[in-house]
Amino acid sequence: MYEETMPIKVLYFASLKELFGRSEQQLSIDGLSTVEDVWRRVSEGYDVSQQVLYSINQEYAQADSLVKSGDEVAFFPPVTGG
Amino acid sequence: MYEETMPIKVLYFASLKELFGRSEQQLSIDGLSTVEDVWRRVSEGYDVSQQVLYSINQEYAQADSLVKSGDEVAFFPPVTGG
Amino acid sequence: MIKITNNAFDPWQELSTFQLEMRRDGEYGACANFIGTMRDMNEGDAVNGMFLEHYPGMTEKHLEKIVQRAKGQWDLLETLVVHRVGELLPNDPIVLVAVWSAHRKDAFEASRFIMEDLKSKAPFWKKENLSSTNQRAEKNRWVKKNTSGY
Amino acid sequence: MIKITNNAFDPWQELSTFQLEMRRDGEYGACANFIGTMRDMNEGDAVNGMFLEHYPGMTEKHLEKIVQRAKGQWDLLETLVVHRVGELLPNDPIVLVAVWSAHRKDAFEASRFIMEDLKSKAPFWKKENLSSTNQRAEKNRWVKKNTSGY
Repeated sequence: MYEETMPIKVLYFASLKELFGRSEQQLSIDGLSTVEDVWRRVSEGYDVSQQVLYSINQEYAQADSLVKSGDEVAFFPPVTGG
Repeated sequence: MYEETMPIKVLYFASLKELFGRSEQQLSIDGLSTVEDVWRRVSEGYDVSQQVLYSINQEYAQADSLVKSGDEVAFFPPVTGG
Repeated sequence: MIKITNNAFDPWQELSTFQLEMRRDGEYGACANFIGTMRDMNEGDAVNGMFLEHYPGMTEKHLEKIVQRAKGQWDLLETLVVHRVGELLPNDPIVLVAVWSAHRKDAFEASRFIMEDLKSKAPFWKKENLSSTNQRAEKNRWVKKNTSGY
Repeated sequence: MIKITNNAFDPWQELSTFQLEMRRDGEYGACANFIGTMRDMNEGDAVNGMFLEHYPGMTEKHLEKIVQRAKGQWDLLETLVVHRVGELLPNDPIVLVAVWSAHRKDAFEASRFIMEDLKSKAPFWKKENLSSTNQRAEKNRWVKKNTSGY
């Protein structure tokens, strides 16, 4: 069985940045991870009651999108610009 | 039988002003006249192939709207502002 | 405010001045506006200039009526309509319609409504002066009809 | 052109400058634009100020994508999107979306399309600083969700 460690960069914005007390974090994920797997891991132990949006490499991603080595993953609340 | 002479003011705009060679004219109409009656009278002998719009006292009018003494009647082609 | 003017106008200057003078600071969240400008081509012909005629009295009344209808239909704070008449050159602004409201839906919908009503019903008429390079009999022509904006 | 700026901007100045520099004189017959401005009230509360956060990189890319989609759907000559970030005060312009086209239908529809997509998808977040006169626990609150503009 082949296993590798994949470094990714995780970003948080707005209320999630405040909730986690950081805007950025380096993570290593193993094997096949979806963006939702990453979210479950980083949010474990936090009470996140609001809707969370995902992006991979600055494009919106679905919960089941796969994350690969070197990706920039971001988590943020619904957008409120304009 | 009661008859009276009713003075009205008639205005022409754009291509109709050019066709008739004038922008304004005083007319006397008798009895019950619709704006279309007035139009038939002033345009008699002219070849008007285009659509003509009517107004009475600066409000759009239907062909069968009645004209009364002192009214300002206007005839003009479809509008092309903006 | 409704303005019919014989003079060239700068839409951005009109908007800037009107917005300052309307004294609605902090109230409006949305301003939607439209500027119609004279092009140098129409229906495939080069255009040198244009004469814009109107019906003094009826034009202002009609525009006032359009604006009142828009105010009845949407929640608007202020409206500004400026329309040029007389002799125009290519690139001259012809019309400006601007609407201020608390929320964007009202401004978007009302500005388009006012503009479409103006184009289809306000008594203005355009006569184009075609370029001498056109091989045509008529050098001046009345624009026949405005196209629908929907 | 797409601009994200930390500095207060004057929408009329931006429009005036861009329109001169785009060098489309005689080509455009229509310019539809929208300006979103910070109000001093929101959801019944007086607002003193606002912080606007964005996702540098993704925000620009997303706006670029919206504009390209609009250009595929309508016949557009030029587009300008300016969005403010950082600390804002009431009456500060937040966003400007402007579209130039030959005919008005394209400008009206594309400007609204770009604005609605921006409001619902472009990664920006607002945090309001409520007035001290509000009897509430939280003096700062993230705006939860934009309302639909349709």
